[in-house]
Amino acid sequence: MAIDFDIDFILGHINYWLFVILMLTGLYIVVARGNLLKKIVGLNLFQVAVFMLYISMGKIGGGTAPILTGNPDEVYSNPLPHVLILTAIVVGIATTSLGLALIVRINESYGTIEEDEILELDHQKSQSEIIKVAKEASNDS
Amino acid sequence: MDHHLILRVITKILVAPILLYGLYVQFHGDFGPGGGFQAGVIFAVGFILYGIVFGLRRLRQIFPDYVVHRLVALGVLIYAGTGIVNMALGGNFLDYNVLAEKGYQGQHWGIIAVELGVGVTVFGVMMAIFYSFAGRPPSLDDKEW
Amino acid sequence: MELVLTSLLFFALVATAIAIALVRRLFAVVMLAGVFSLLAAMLFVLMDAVDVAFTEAAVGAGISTVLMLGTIALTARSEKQPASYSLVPLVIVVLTGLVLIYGTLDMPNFGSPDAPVQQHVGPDYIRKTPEDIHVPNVVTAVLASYRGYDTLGEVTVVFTAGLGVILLISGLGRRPRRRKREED
Amino acid sequence: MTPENLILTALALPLAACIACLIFAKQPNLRDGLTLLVSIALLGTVISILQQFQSGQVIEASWWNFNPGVAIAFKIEPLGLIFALVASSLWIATHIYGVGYMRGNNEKKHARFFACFAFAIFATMGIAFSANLLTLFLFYELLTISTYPLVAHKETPEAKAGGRTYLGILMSTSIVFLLTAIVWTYVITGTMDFTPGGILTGKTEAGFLAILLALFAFGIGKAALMPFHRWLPAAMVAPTPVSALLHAVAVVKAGVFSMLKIGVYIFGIDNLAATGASQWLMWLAAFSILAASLIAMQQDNLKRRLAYSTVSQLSYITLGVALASSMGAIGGGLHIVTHAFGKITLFMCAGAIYVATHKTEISQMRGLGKAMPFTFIAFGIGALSIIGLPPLGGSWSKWLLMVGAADAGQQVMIGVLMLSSALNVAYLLPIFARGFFDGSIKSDGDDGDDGGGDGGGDGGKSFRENLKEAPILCVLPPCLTAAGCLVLFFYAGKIEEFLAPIIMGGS
Amino acid sequence: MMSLVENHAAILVVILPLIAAPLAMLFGNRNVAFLLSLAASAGSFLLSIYLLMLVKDGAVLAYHIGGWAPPLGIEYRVDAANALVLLIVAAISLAVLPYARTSIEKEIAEKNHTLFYACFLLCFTGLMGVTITGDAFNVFVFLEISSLSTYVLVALGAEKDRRALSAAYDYLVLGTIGATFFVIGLGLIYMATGTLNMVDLSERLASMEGNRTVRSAFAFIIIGMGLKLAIYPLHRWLPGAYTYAPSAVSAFLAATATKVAIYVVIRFMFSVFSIKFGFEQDTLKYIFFPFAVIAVFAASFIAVFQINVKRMLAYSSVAQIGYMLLGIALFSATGLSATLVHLFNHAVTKGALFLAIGAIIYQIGSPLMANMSGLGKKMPWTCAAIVVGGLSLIGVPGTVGFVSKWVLLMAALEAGLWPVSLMIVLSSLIAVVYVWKLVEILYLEPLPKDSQAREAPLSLLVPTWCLILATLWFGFAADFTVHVSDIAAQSLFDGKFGQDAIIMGTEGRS
Repeated sequence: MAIDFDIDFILGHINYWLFVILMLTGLYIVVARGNLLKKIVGLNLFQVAVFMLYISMGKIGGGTAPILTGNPDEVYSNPLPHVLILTAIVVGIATTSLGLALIVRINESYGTIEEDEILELDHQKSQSEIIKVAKEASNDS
Repeated sequence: MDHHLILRVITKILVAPILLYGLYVQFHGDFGPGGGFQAGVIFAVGFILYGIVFGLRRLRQIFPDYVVHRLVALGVLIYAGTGIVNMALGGNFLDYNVLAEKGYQGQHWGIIAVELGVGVTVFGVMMAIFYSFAGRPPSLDDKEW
Repeated sequence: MELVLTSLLFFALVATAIAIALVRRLFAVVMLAGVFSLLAAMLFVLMDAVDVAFTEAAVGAGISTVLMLGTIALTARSEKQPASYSLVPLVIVVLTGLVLIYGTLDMPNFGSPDAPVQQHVGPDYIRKTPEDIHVPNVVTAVLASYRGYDTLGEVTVVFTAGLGVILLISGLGRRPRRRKREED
Repeated sequence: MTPENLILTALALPLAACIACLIFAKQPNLRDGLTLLVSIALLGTVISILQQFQSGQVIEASWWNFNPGVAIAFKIEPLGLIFALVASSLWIATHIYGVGYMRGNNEKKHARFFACFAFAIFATMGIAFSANLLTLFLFYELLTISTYPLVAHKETPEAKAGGRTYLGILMSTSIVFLLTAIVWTYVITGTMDFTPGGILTGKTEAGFLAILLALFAFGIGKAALMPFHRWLPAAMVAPTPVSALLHAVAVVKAGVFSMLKIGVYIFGIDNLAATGASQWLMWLAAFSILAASLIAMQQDNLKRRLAYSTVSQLSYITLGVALASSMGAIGGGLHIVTHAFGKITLFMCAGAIYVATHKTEISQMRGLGKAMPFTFIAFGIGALSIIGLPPLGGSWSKWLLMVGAADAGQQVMIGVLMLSSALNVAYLLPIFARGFFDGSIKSDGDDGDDGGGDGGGDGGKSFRENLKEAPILCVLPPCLTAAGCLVLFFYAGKIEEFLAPIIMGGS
Repeated sequence: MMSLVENHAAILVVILPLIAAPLAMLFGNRNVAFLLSLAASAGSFLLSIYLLMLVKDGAVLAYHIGGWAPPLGIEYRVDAANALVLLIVAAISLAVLPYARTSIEKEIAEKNHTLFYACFLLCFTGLMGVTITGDAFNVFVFLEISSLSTYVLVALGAEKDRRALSAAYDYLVLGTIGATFFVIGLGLIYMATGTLNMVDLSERLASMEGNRTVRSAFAFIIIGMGLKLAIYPLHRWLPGAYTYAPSAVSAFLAATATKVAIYVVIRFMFSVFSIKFGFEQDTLKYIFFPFAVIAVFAASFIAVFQINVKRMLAYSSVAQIGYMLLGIALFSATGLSATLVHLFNHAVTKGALFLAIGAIIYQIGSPLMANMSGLGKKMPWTCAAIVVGGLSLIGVPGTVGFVSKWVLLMAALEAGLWPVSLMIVLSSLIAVVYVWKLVEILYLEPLPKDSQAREAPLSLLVPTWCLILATLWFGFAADFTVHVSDIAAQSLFDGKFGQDAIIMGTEGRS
């Protein structure tokens, strides 16, 4: 399917592309940043950008919010994406609060909230387990 | 924050309107924007503000932990219970039409009930989370900010 | 006018997002995140989603900012310099972006009334709400009745999160009298 | 008893023995006595099945539906019945022997040992009576698993290594080749039932048939076809009753029996003959026969030598299938019986020698025959039967195999069989001969006392007194089985007649 | 009362645990919480059996929630495929709960027990809700219920090992990314069609093969769910989560969570998107297939080198997921049936294994293999359970593992894919290695002299053995599971989800 990259198409799609940029920024923060809190911020960013994409689907040019006014000629935007996103926002904040609670606990037991350092500490613990096992094996024989 | 007299006075003035606004949002959701979720948040914000200014201890006296935690559960039960009542009255789960003679009246009752459930749970959860976080010993001082 | 406003908002959003990625001071990050949510809420208003805007402002700029500040108070103030940079995240992000852009190519124009979304289901809600439910706010009607079950799920999610936070960092509250008896 | 119940009984008895062994782990006499009773009862059950079968009844049973049209099913047919008879009768001998060996040798964990033993017999019965490939496979795997603890019984590093090789080879061949072959057969034919005349006839072309046969032949690792024979010598770390069980009764015989059954009832002898799909297998079997014999000659460890001998002898039976002639198949069936009796005698003797003297190497056994005459005479009889000399059972099966080879027009195979017999003579008879004719024991200079079956190995006054026969429970069984070899010579004709129907029907 | 249950069975199966969770919290007493959870699980279990009996011969049930007919409202839709998954989840929950009552005593502080049960129930609710729903967005909502509760449940392992926290956090981040991808995918198909109901979606999508938005949506949904179900390169969170979670949680998750995710993938691939789509077949061929094979081999191989038994089992789970994907990738009704059979069989086996290992950890306090030497003598029943479960992982006949392998092999051979069948059998050899490593340690290593180990209490043994007996029973009497899977696979393959359904309860207003 060929697409005319005319001005209409670009103006009609540029908003999507901008949402994509926002999403990607969020996603990048999540995967590339080592600070646990910042990852959560990144997740929020990512999700909010997705919410924007949803809301933009429901928009009708020249329409108004779907609160009925009684005027029969009024054009309303589609309420369904709004409902979905209301749910999604709540799910998002639920995840965020849980993630933050985990961060607090991690900080208490590891003393850091940097991914690298936590990985290192975990790795040390695994190594010490292996060494312990090896020692026991040599004691046996 | 005992020494911030202005804060304390303003908070006392503010809390009541915040709670009122919360109630408005809770029960006016059918007509304008808002609903149980937003109302629960606003309600919680009112109390949290009170807690921040007057201390967690005083807030906990008004709303002990166990009450807050029970509220969290209660909201979900109100919501799901509405559905169960609908089933008992012969409808499907969450079919509010059976709640009253006319379908739309039933819908009204149903929506009010479930929005209440949402509000109660959200309020409870917000308070519970606030309690949990505020109850932990901080690793940073006020001054370090 | 709307177009100008929207463009400005977009510009601000992108700038904020990039700033969040770059800033290392967590306090600033959280504040910027709050700003981002506020800007997003404004955008939602422009796109007729007033309920969503209301919620996003309350949640994004309000609750999550407060929670994150609380977390910072309990943990650390700034992000450390990472030991090494890897190309993997960039590759993942670029790939995701390509698939997304590819997906946008067949999307209907923004605001187009001919879009499938505006033909099916959505308009039915607007048409039927007055007779079925008699409330003016269609979003509430859909949220609490037509798709009320999703909302029950949503409340359950909130419940789960609350329960999880209690479990992880405080523990279930008990009635004081009983606690005393247990201590004896 | 209804026929269905008979099959059920034959399966349930060893299983019950297994459970009883675990329950009465702490009361050795009760446990071993009970197991003996069960083993006798099992033989009785199998014999009554035989009687019913000979009176012309169709005896079958099926329980769980596994897949539409496929069930865990059992059916009595001559080949399986013979196998079941051999296994159940030799179980009695092995059990008695095992009790003597384990006690005389102060091995540990008797309960686990006898429980696994009984379970292995249960699996063997299942294989013998299986009515389709699925059931066969089920019990085949159960047999592997239940014998693993027996192989690794001593729990020493060598035992564990041996157990690993054992399990590794048997498990991997069965999973990789056998399972694939079975599923493939099912996909091609839509059935898995053993049917006289074969189910693959006309279903697929010769090339595929050869591949399928290869999958089966290598998949049944228990048949120890080279190059998948390594588990057998590796399993020699096991206590000797286990070796006897593995190499004479249950495991290897289950392998070749499955081979025979699949050749006869899945491929169909006529089908194999017509397509020539088994040509390559015949050559491989011939190679196995000779190569294993040659390796056996180089082994100084008695049990290892016997193990390689087994590898060689098993290929006789595979050869019987691969010859694709009716006489070959029947000869193979008969060889299962005769070799079982012969080889179990040899192993029990090896064990008796070990219990009495703790010697494992052949070079150390010079002149032992004078100390243990009963053991060595039994050994001699077993060896002669394996070699195939009349008047012992082994002669008939070898004869039939040669006839089969002639029928199939494979004169070379006759030569192979004869050469192999010569090799048998070369590696088996010297052991026997040295025991009696090769002077006295070097290390002591003394000549041995005469045999007498009192409770031996008590580490008494002098070294000379230790050189007596092993405990009676260790000596009696090999004598019995040696006698069995003799008896078989006279009953071989009956067995042959009995087996004859297996190659009819299909064509 | 009876008619109430019959009419509303489809919704009650989810609502029972959903209501029991807040009730448990409301009462705030751990015994009450336990009884409530048990009652809810038992109720759901019975109801899911009832549902399965209704649909096992190919019928489809629908339930219009809120009295609104789809696509306006949300509907529940039950066919053989999801009824089977419902049964798995409910059965495992019922088996794990009594076990958990004892096992958490040593793993979780007593004050948290009530909330543990509530959280467990929520996880259960979420999984059931995801499985039974016929609405695409509702999948997301219930998926998040189960995910959030899972993060908490995993983090509860922190009292024994702090690595549970970082594992839970990793899972949270990756899980949320997955969920967000899924939401993006949903948004894209919603944009293309304007509806969220699965049946409606499939009707509208059927003619949209060339649409790039739809293709992109497909990619996002598959990757999003792929993260949740730990498709090979996306499996990073799984070993940590399964290893450090409390024993009962590991067992429950290993037996159910990934199974449900696989089900969702199947449902979207076969019922929502049309399998006639070229891009979907390409995905199966070029992405699912190679990654499934890599998963089977690489994960099994890694499992061999683990010193922590739970981690070993976790990697084995990744490998087993590979088998399930392989079944899907074979692109035939038999292959799909193999996947569904394996869903059931692996759930039973892995559940039993994790429970048995949990019983050992309960007694000796360590999940390391080195500390388990010689336990076969001290804990004969527990170790016997491990042996049987291990045999089932290998695929020895007489166990459910064999049934799965059988059907999968048959599918591969029917498709004429020789190399695939060879890979399937070869890979199970690696399972022999890691299972036998454990068996040797349990039985053939000497018991340490100072060992205090005793046989696990009955409350741990009985649930374990219930699952082990199921492993054996369905290994012999496989025709039930195979029959249901065949029906389910065939109807999935023919796209029958949208056929006229029997309406439970009252019919919704449209």
